[in-house]
Amino acid sequence: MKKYNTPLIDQLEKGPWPSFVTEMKKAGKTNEMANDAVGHLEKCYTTKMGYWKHGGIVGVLGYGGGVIGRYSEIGDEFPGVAHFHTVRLNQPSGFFYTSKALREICDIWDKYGSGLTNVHGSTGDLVLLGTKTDALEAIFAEYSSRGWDLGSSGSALRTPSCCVGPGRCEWTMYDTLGLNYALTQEFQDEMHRPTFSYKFKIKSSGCACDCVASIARADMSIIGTWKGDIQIDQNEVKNYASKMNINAEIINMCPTQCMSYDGKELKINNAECSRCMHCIAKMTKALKPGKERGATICIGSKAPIVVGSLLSWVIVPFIKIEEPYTEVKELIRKIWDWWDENAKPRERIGEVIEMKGMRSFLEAIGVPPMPQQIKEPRKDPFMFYTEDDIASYKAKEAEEKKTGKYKF
Amino acid sequence: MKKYNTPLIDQLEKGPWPSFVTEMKKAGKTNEMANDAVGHLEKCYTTKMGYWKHGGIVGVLGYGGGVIGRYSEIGDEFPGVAHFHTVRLNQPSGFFYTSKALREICDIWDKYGSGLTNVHGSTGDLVLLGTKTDALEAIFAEYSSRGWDLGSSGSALRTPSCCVGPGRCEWTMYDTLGLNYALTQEFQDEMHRPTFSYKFKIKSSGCACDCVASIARADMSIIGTWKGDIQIDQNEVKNYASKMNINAEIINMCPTQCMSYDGKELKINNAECSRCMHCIAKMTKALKPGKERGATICIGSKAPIVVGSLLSWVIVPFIKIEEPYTEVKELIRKIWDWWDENAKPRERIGEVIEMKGMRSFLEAIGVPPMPQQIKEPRKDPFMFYTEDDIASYKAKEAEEKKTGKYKF
Amino acid sequence: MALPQRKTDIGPPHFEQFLPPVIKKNYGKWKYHEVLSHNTMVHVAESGDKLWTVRVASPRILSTDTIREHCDIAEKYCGGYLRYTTRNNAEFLVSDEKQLEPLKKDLASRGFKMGGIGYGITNVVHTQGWVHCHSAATDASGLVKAMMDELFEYFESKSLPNKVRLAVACCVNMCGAVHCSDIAVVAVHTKVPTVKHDLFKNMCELPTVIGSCPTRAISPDPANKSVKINPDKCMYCGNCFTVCPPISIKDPERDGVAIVVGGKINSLRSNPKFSKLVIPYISNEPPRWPKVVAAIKHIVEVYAANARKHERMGEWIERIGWERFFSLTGIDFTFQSIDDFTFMRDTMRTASTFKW
Amino acid sequence: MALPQRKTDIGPPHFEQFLPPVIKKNYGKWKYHEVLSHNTMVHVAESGDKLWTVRVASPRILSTDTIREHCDIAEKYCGGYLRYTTRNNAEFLVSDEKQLEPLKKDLASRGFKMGGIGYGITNVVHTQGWVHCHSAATDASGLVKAMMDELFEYFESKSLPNKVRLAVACCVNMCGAVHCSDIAVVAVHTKVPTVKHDLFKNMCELPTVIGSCPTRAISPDPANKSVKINPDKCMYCGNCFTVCPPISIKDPERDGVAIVVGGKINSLRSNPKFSKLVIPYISNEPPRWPKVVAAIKHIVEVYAANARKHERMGEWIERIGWERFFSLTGIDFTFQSIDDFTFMRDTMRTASTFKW
Repeated sequence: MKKYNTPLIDQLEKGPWPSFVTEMKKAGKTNEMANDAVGHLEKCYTTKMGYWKHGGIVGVLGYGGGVIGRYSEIGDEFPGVAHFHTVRLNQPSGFFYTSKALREICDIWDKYGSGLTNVHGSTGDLVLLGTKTDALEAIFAEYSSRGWDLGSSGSALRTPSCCVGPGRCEWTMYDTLGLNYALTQEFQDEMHRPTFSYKFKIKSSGCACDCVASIARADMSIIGTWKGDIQIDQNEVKNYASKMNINAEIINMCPTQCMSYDGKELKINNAECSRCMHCIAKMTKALKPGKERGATICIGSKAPIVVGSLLSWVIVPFIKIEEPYTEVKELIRKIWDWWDENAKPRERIGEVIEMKGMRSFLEAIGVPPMPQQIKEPRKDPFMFYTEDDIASYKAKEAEEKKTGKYKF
Repeated sequence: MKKYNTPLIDQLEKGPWPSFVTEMKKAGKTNEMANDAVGHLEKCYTTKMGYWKHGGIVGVLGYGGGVIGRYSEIGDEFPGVAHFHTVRLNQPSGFFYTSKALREICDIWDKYGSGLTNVHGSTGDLVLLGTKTDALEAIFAEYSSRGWDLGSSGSALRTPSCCVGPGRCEWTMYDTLGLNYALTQEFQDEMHRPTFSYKFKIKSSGCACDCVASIARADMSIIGTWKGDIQIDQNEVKNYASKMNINAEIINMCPTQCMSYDGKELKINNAECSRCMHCIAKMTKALKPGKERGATICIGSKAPIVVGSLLSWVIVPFIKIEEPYTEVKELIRKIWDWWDENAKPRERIGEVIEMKGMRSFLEAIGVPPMPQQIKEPRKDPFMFYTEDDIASYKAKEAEEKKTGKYKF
Repeated sequence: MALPQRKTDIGPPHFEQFLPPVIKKNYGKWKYHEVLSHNTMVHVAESGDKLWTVRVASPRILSTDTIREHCDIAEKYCGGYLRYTTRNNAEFLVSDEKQLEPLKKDLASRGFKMGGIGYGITNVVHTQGWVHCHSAATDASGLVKAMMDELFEYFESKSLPNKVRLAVACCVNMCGAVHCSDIAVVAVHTKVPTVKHDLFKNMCELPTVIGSCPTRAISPDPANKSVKINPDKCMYCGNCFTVCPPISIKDPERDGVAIVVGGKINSLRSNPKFSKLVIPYISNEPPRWPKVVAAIKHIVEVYAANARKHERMGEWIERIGWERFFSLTGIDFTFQSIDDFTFMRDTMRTASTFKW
Repeated sequence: MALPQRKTDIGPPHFEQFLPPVIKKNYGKWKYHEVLSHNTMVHVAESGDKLWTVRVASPRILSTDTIREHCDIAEKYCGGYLRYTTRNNAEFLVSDEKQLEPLKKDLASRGFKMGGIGYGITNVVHTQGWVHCHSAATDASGLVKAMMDELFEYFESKSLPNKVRLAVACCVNMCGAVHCSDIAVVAVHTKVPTVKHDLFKNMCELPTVIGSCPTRAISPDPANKSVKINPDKCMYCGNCFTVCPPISIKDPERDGVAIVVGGKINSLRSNPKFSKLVIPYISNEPPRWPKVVAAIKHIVEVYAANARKHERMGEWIERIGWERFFSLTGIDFTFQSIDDFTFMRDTMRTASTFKW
């Protein structure tokens, strides 16, 4: 094994935070690919440049994704990373594992790959970092025979992910782990055989705390919410009162100012609550969400490329999320159908909605306009009217003439 | 005089609010043009359509604006309004008049026009509504010989206007009437001979109450403001306390929460005050603006055509407004120079700034970037760097290496 | 009679000659003011001098006869001085308190309507409409008259949580600051314009017409030496008609009005705001537009019943949320209220936090 | 040895088999939780069962050796169960309180760092950087290591007014939710890319390359059968490079990083927010990026000293105003912070109300 002199990245082994360089060296002790990755990285630090080429098309038979081809421009100098492909292993919902399963994953990876991983990648997959083209089929056979499948890449449904949900959270408004598993199973074909215009991400969060950041990085964000009154345990409120200033920390920080506390009783005007979770998150023993539970569906978030970042837009203010999740699955298919019909290549769904207009999208998926979908109405009076719109206004006016009562 | 049957618009003579129909009929009693205007309007109400053509080019010798050509499509039917041009008379600052002056204006108008006016038009001019092409030179000779000039129209500096200012307001931070007069006189050529890409409006408001709506409808909005502490008369505060709930109406409505009142003393953390005028406007006897006075200059507002309405953007957070107003005049000329170089036909300055970027505009007029110009910084990290920018960052870093102290 | 000698570029008369003596004396030295009633306020100077203002409604379209009547009154009570306001009211100024009641009595006896000061509804900013504008899709003066007759009590005596600034625009060109009003009526077209191809080439410039379209709906039509308009992109703004007369957009049965709410100009408490679209279409119903008037009155009443003192319409709506505005007013929420023009990114909701 | 039989489209294993018994029993029936320290929290089920979580720092890049060490620990104290978090920490779960202290002692003795729970700084969301990405303009893991070494006390023990979520993106593609972080580092290019015209026509699709540019800076170059890039419009985003390898944008001396602040994901109190640009450029200084680290620490300290309890970075800044953020931190305000991209209309100030 070649021994690289790495004075620059060695400096990243000092300090209290666990060092990725140490991890790379650890793997590099027995693994040539990992060892060359160490030398390769030192070279990047020396020249202040990366040396990875654009990914080529590599993969396993019958799949169009799940493996990211990666080659070095300086493979001659570092043959262990001449090929250094990424394998995305579809993580279990909520990132729960047994040691037995993890050891099995590690053993296979040591056999065929660099011994380096990302636990986990940005999308959620367990990322196996660095292997060669001719090992891919063996890797896939080994993993899939033991119950592990590849995640997704390219213009496909990307590996869905979710928050810990009912596994360990009192605020989850639906079974995020269950939904995530069900959607992943339902859409295996859309994940593994890229036929979309571009990537599509689904992330499921159990409440507005949004621990998987779905509102910012999912084409479809499924965020738990509720209807009905927040459940209050007034005795626990009193316990909190002994250790916190409820008026300063809760009442005055309520964005809708729908709460009051007189030292005896906490009152909530639930009709004006926007369910932001602040009071519940800070008084978790005293307050619980309302009893009618479901999710808000938002569409379209993405990072800045191409024309700027987007946050997801509220489309369906409330939907029940219950097994077998038929309603959500049907909605997803309708969304994809409209996207497929309207997108140019490499257009995310948010970008297409911007181009074609929200109305076209909502009508296609059968969702009516609702003020919950907007922060505020349009400013400029430039708007489309269909013939049907005008006909319905005229019909309403005719009706009003009869009844003598206006409907605005 | 033809007598028109006007059953529809007659209904607009009923009710408590003064009736423009009554005014039109009043003028129409003795004036054929006004009489035909009444019949013409009844026809509009009958058919639910207007009949005015696009304005043709009419005016007075040597001027390119000040008169709006107006012709009816149905002049045969209503010969009195076949020509029905508008003459814009430049109003005095603040709309102050003597009865003598007004009577003179009326007498000339009765002699040559319809006897109908708008007191005043949207831009501020005293609008004389309806005359014929061959009367224009006589009208101009009569008015100008008595000290009245035409206002502006077309792609020119539009007639500047201002709030009542020091004439009758304790909050005005500069002499709006004086500035407005001085700018109008300074830029007579730019008003009367349209050479701009499109219209340019200047409106001067003495404070953030903005009684001339400059922030919404002026390419250049000059809004009075101050530096230094709000002046408090604590005795008057006590008087207010006896008739209003100061905490509810003042303290809790302060947008920066920089005030407090304990029943005895009103305290203001002036460093955090944004000078919104709420407290001053509601406690006018007790509170007065600070002593260093001037204006904020904002640029670019306009109505929705073409690509949506704009409010004016803060460009110069603070400028002294003092006779002979040299600094403001020079700034205006620099703004026009940049606009002239960069605008396409019919592009308002706000639209050009949007196209070319704020930096190009600010650099051209010699104003540095300041956080007061923005509500928040950019979101997407897509930005221009000049060679000079990079050189200056590098120089700063070199300096930091020497001093061992970072400057962010 | 020979015409007098014309003078050019003299500008307006200097305002100073029109200022009453009390103003000249106390120019820039006002100390405070008080609203005494819906029609009267007093300004007090540092010198102790006082100036009473009585505000009088105006239909903006004035005959010279009425202006002369203003002059008669000004001469009788105000030393011949008077002024008008940005929102087109007349103001009579007296420095001698003894003149105040006689002035008001005289105004009342002549039928002048006093009011518009303080937390109510003052005169309506508006455009020319059918009276004098070529691009009007409705009449503005008629709408104003119908609205103010109905809302007159708020002008004369009845108070609201804060001012309610009304405006009427007879097309989307929106002369005046219509787009930042508490409630504004704006006339709209609803059909794609037609083009008289035979007249186009002599009367219109192709690049100007194409450039006039905010949504890029207009493209060249070389066969007709004219332009064609893509109906999927046209939002009926009428700007092409403004630059090219052979393009026609008027349609009596389809033109109508929309209602926008929640705008403001001043910076008190909150920043200036644009008005937002809440009712996309009401048929044009001259002479008194009963549904438009009823809608505005309804919105004012819901605001009056729900807003806190000092809250402007837009501030109240932003506090309670637009979804609550729609539920409180019972106004139908339509696709037209969803911005698909320049502000979509900033107006769609990007959080699961809203009210049911 | 023969390979086992491959299976396709089986999806991931069902999560249920990986849930510890206490979770299976109390699935969806949690009552409340309490943060016990920066490294431990307890969840209490309606049944009365308790589940303690100990969070352990991870560099995200893990060797299989380290994963096996995680397994050793899980087997010793947690019945063989463990999980990882969205922000890449490892979590050890115990249902028997007696196991808690021995677990933590063992973790500490092995050098694992515990923390990241509650109002401090947890692990950093980041991208691949030079370690594994073709479009990286810096190394992400190295920046994270340098930052977290300096901010380690906020992970382990020291509290802040609320969480501070950090992120690092090695280019503006920003994998992960970097654009909504309290503080994020994003690597930027600063020069117009060059095009290898001879390779273009074989490797790139003209419409794709032209369409890849957010500012329409790319146009065809027919003479070279390639494209040209307008330097006045190019914002160096590198998206053209992503779709067309013969376009080159890397430049070791000119590539650098920018710092954005004030974003958030959750809806607590205020809506999710994008992070905003405050420092446009710092030179790339591997291996420890001292100025970047100092800038972040400085911003955290100013936030800690000024924000109210529960206020996230962006909420604090919006309360005091961005002009005050710049004056409190002493950060230079540059042209780069003024949006001249898609949000200019909504980010310019449209009122004379601001702070000096």
